[in-house]
Amino acid sequence: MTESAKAAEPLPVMDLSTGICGIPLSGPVLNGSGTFDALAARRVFGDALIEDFPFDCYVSKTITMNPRPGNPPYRLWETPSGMINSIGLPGPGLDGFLENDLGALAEIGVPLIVSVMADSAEDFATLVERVAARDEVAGIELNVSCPNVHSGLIVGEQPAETEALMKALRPLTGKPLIVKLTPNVANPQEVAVAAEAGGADSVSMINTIKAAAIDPASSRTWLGAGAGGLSGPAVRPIALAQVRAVSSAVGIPVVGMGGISDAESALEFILAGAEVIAVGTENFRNPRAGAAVTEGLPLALRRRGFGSLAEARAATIG
Amino acid sequence: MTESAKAAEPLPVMDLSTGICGIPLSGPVLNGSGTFDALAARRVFGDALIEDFPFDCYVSKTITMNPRPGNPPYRLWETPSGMINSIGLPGPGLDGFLENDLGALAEIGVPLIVSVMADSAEDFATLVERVAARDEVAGIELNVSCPNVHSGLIVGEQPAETEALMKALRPLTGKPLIVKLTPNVANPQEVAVAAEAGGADSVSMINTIKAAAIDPASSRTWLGAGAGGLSGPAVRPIALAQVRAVSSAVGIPVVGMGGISDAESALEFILAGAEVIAVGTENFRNPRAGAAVTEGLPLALRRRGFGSLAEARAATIG
Amino acid sequence: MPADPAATPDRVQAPFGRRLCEVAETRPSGGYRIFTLIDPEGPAPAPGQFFMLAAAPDWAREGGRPYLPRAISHARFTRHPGSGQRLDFLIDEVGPGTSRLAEMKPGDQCWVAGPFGGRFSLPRKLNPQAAGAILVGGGIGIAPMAVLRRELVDRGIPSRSLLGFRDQAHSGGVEELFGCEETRLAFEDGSSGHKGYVTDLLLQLLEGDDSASAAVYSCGPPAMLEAVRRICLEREVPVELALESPMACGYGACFGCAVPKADGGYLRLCIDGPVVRGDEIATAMAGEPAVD
Amino acid sequence: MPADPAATPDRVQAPFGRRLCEVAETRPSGGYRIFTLIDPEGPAPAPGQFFMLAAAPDWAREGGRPYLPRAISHARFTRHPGSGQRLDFLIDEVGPGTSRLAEMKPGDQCWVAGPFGGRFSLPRKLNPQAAGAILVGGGIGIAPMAVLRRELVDRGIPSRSLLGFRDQAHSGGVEELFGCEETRLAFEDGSSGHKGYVTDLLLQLLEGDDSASAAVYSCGPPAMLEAVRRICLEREVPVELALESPMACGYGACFGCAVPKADGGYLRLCIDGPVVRGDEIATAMAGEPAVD
Ligand SMILES: Cc1cc2nc3c(=O)[nH]c(=O)nc-3n(C[C@H](O)[C@H](O)[C@H](O)COP(=O)(O)OP(=O)(O)OC[C@H]3O[C@@H](n4cnc5c(N)ncnc54)[C@H](O)[C@@H]3O)c2cc1C
Ligand SMILES: Cc1cc2nc3c(=O)[nH]c(=O)nc-3n(C[C@H](O)[C@H](O)[C@H](O)COP(=O)(O)OP(=O)(O)OC[C@H]3O[C@@H](n4cnc5c(N)ncnc54)[C@H](O)[C@@H]3O)c2cc1C
Ligand SMILES: Cc1cc2nc3c(=O)[nH]c(=O)nc-3n(C[C@H](O)[C@H](O)[C@H](O)COP(=O)(O)O)c2cc1C
Ligand SMILES: Cc1cc2nc3c(=O)[nH]c(=O)nc-3n(C[C@H](O)[C@H](O)[C@H](O)COP(=O)(O)O)c2cc1C
Ligand code: FES
Ligand code: FES
Repeated sequence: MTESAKAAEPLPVMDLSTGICGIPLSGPVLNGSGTFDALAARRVFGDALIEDFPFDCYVSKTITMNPRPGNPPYRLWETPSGMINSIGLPGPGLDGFLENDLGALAEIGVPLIVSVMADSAEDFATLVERVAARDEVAGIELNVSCPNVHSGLIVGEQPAETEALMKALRPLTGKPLIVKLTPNVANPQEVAVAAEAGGADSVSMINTIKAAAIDPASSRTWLGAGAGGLSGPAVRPIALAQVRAVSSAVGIPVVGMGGISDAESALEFILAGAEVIAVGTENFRNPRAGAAVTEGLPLALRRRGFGSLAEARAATIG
Repeated sequence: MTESAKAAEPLPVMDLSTGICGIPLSGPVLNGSGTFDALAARRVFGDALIEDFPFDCYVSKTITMNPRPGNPPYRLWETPSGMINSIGLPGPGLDGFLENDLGALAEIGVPLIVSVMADSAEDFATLVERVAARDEVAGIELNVSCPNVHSGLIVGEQPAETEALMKALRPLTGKPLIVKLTPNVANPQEVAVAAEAGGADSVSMINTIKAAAIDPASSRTWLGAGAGGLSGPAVRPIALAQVRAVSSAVGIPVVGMGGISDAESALEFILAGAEVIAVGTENFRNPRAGAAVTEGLPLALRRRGFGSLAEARAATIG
Repeated sequence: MPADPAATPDRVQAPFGRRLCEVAETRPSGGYRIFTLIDPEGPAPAPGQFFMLAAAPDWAREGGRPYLPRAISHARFTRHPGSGQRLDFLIDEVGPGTSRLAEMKPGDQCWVAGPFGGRFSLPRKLNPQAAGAILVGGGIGIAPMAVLRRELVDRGIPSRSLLGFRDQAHSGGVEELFGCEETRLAFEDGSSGHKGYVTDLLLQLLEGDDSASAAVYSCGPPAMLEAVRRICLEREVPVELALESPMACGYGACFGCAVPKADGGYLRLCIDGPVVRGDEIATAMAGEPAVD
Repeated sequence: MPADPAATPDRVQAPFGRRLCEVAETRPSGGYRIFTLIDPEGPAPAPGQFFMLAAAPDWAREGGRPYLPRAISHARFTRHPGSGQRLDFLIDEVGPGTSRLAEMKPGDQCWVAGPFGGRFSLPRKLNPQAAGAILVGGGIGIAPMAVLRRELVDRGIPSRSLLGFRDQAHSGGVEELFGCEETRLAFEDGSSGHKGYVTDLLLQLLEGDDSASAAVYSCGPPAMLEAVRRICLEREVPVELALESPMACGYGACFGCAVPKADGGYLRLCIDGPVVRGDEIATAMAGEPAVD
């Protein structure tokens, strides 16, 4: 801030193009699943959204087999430098998504990753097969970590189950499979290693951290679902530690997220070992947050003495 | 804030006296272990510290068998609404503590709880026996959760080991044993239940959450020890969820902490199921933070319609 | 001014992103605060729409909140040949976000995203029989009512405004936004106007009038809205309510602003509302303490 | 004024807790910022001591930082019969905390805790042979040097001040704190005074003088302090350095401010320092990037 006031630096021009699991990307900025509904945003902002789409790759909200209403209100609570949500994966279900949403999402023009979650390995398999069969889809993210849904599976907490699930799903598609890890374990790297062993192409992290809030008026729990997940800058130091631990334990690339609010914090995730990054909660504060990260990256890289993303990746703190 | 501006409320008079594991306390406010060095503070502030001691019960920094220098610098990093530390339990060791510090701490005049940590069950036993033998000591806190020390034991992560350790230590003293739980597990209530089964009188929580920081200048890890633990208001929503989960799973009282910064947030922990609370990081911002919490509690209780601490405890969100 | 009510689009689209606007004026009013932003870029918002606001450059206060922007309805939109487009807001300080907004001074900057959400229907669209509109505002909820009334005046559609307040310390904006034109006031504490609830006034009107030609619009605290909703549903009077719910984004991104629908499931208040038909929702009090 | 140097206590005790002080004045100076707090309660701090400061009521800025208070040395302490005790501070804006402090305006409030830490020894205590003192300040580190120089002047102890700066944009406070009295300046960019490091000036002095009667005091960036330390240790010149290290509390509570001791282990800079003897520590650059 003061630095830039003392001597305004001209923006360096830099090619940020990159990729994840073989999907070529114009830059390293994804959205966190469930933090940007591109179809709603198009209704609100019109075609300006498409002309100036803020992400290099779009990740859908997590899709489930059947339509879900989501959790009862309240679903949101603001916390110091963060927020808790207990959304509970509302959505149209697989059929509704494939019929009504996927085509419209493809109009955006960036690679699409579809996030899926299920209560059973069978349903996971159906989701993966049917989603992967669609040409619009570049990759699939397996959400085994939502703190707001009580699924039968606790895959995300258990390395062995994660590996077994991956082994079951891996043969179903040649498209990249990204496993979204839960931060609510002692050692996320154990789960990541298992995911890799089972055939995952990448892991993404962190999902939200279990959290609670109390209604100031009633002194009961504030969230309709009783508890939720914390996100935003408050969790960034935890996310950085986990990204670092996981990226040094696995060979597959890591999609890093958790409290990224600007180019500096995005770059921290690259330094911690992430291949690409995702913007989540910051989208709520600024609909163009993803684009703002991209715009700030060249300067953020140069301030740390890097001429490219690759140079920053090579300098990971290890 | 505005409320009080609109109509300044007179401070209600309220008896806050309470207790933990049979230790009578003038109020519910402890300090988090390692966040207030009463001997250093006395050097800095003089006898005013004793006359106006900010806590109803004093918890020592964690004591180890042998003297420890602690971790190399840097040991601190500020984060959004919080901080990371990697202090690494510097201290005089058991002998030094018993000889030089304990007597001086007893002069404070509030009940003393001594926090201990060891690499082995044998050392834990020695620490408990020798500390408990001293009349100055009202209770012992077993720190099985420090993220900044690589001990051979990972007791705090594993219910079975926690129970076994407690069973070994329980016969050594009749004084209260409080187990400080780690938040870095999927289900802290499993460890708490095991601690209770092993004979613990209480659990305290949360300790800090594993976190990392990157040096803005060198792009290497900032903390000398490589990683550290997050504390402060940023972690409060996580702490509240864990206190709630644990207090509904065990019958023994919970000492609640994690980001308490004022009377309102202290009361939230009571509502989440804590019997008493501890102030940690906020002490660094305000040396009298503990007293400020005590002073604010009557008004905070009344605003929520409670006439006493006991009424608030009875209203836990469950 | 669009002539055909049916041709009125249900929402005005927002510029993509957020923009910095300058605070032109601020002043206290009956326990609330009014402030004016200069918004050179934005389109004219429609009645019922709202904005997501966050004071800049530093939104957070001691304690790390506010962090998310706050949903605030505009209370007036004006174009001045010299000073550009002005947006007025009416604020009740109930927590860190509204207090921080109320603290802004002329010359300060504020992040603005929006206008978001859909608009109130015109009376004829809500009720083809409508002779005019009945506007029922409570507390801070008089802001969107004021915007709607102004549009109705401009279109030459008759309306009556019923405004209810807890007490004088929660009664800002009446003169500034409604002028000296006929409005009927109710104060719960009896300090002025009718002593009691604004719904008493609504009941009087609906009993005197032919309910069949009424079109009711309302905004205010959840309990008031629920009372208005029930009164209207019982009498089969078409009613539109502008609701509140906690919002993180305001543009459909977070799914946080859920309000239970009459036929099950939830709507996203920020894009499916904030204006909803009375029969569309299960309750206007979804905002009540969750029982756990 | 205590007459006997040996009787000077090593620290002035701080009032317990923190207190709100008003900002009386602020102004820019050579790329830095000087501000003045009125501190009615606090004791007169000794040279080398520091305070923990946090702007009030809202310390945090966008992004949730600053959160912890910041350690700042006082640059001057004065008692005015009318306006009470005044503390001056010199600030270099290097991040959110220092920027937030530099942003304060007259009339604003600031949380103050302290004075913390120990003081510089008087020259005769540091070196019984001392004829006077050599003060070596660098950048923002001239602040505690100014306080020490003033005490020495008051006690009639001769001193010479050598002040080094990177460039004109990092050279505030010289005139305000050192007046027009003889000080020798060095600028790395050669824009004024000696072109080069302030340690060049120190070497000149120590070569000209009898090193045996020197007592050196220094405060500045780590690399400069380490150079001063080595120069003095090599020549067996007693030296005291005021160091920096990240601090959360300032009063010994957090154990965060570790500085490696010469004989192993760490000292807590806030209570064992911030003034340390050159031979007491392993390096003045513990602040360097941790290699992992
Ligand atoms: C579409 C819309 C338009 C609005 N227009 C205005 C306006 O014109 N003027 C105005 O002053 N306010 C308006 N509000 C309300 C305003 O957004 C909230 O009062 C504000 O978000 C509260 O933020 P805070 O930080 O001040 O208080 P918080 O601390 O966030 O809230 C204070 C207390 O109010 C309760 N609460 C908070 N948010 C809600 C909620 N959404 N529903 C129910 N209870 C809640 C909680 O008990 C909370 O502790 C509007 C809200 C919406 C959704
Ligand atoms: C006893 C003492 C007295 C001080 N007196 C003054 C004074 O009079 N005037 C003044 O302007 N400053 C003084 N400082 C330094 C001041 O406290 C730090 O510059 C300040 O804490 C930085 O906070 P920030 O939020 O502005 O920047 P931060 O973002 O906290 O720091 C900016 C960058 O500087 C580096 N850094 C931060 N803290 C330290 C540190 N302690 N050591 C080494 N590198 C660090 C990091 O790379 C960091 O990213 C003093 C420090 C101490 C310990
Ligand atoms: C409101 C909200 C909804 C979310 N929904 C999903 C989801 O459907 N699937 C998923 O994998 N993650 C979901 N997440 C998690 C985010 O994708 C992301 O992992 C997390 O919020 C951390 O990043 P952030 O701090 O940048 O938000 C959601 C997060 C939020 C805040
Ligand atoms: C600097 C620092 C040192 C700490 N040292 C210890 C310790 O020695 N033993 C221990 O059990 N907990 C230690 N803790 C953890 C605290 O006691 C507390 O559990 C944690 O900080 C959460 O509370 P807070 O957010 O209020 O600080 C330390 C925390 C901090 C910040
Ligand atoms: S406020 Fe985010 S979806 Fe409505
Ligand atoms: S700054 Fe906390 S112990 Fe020194």
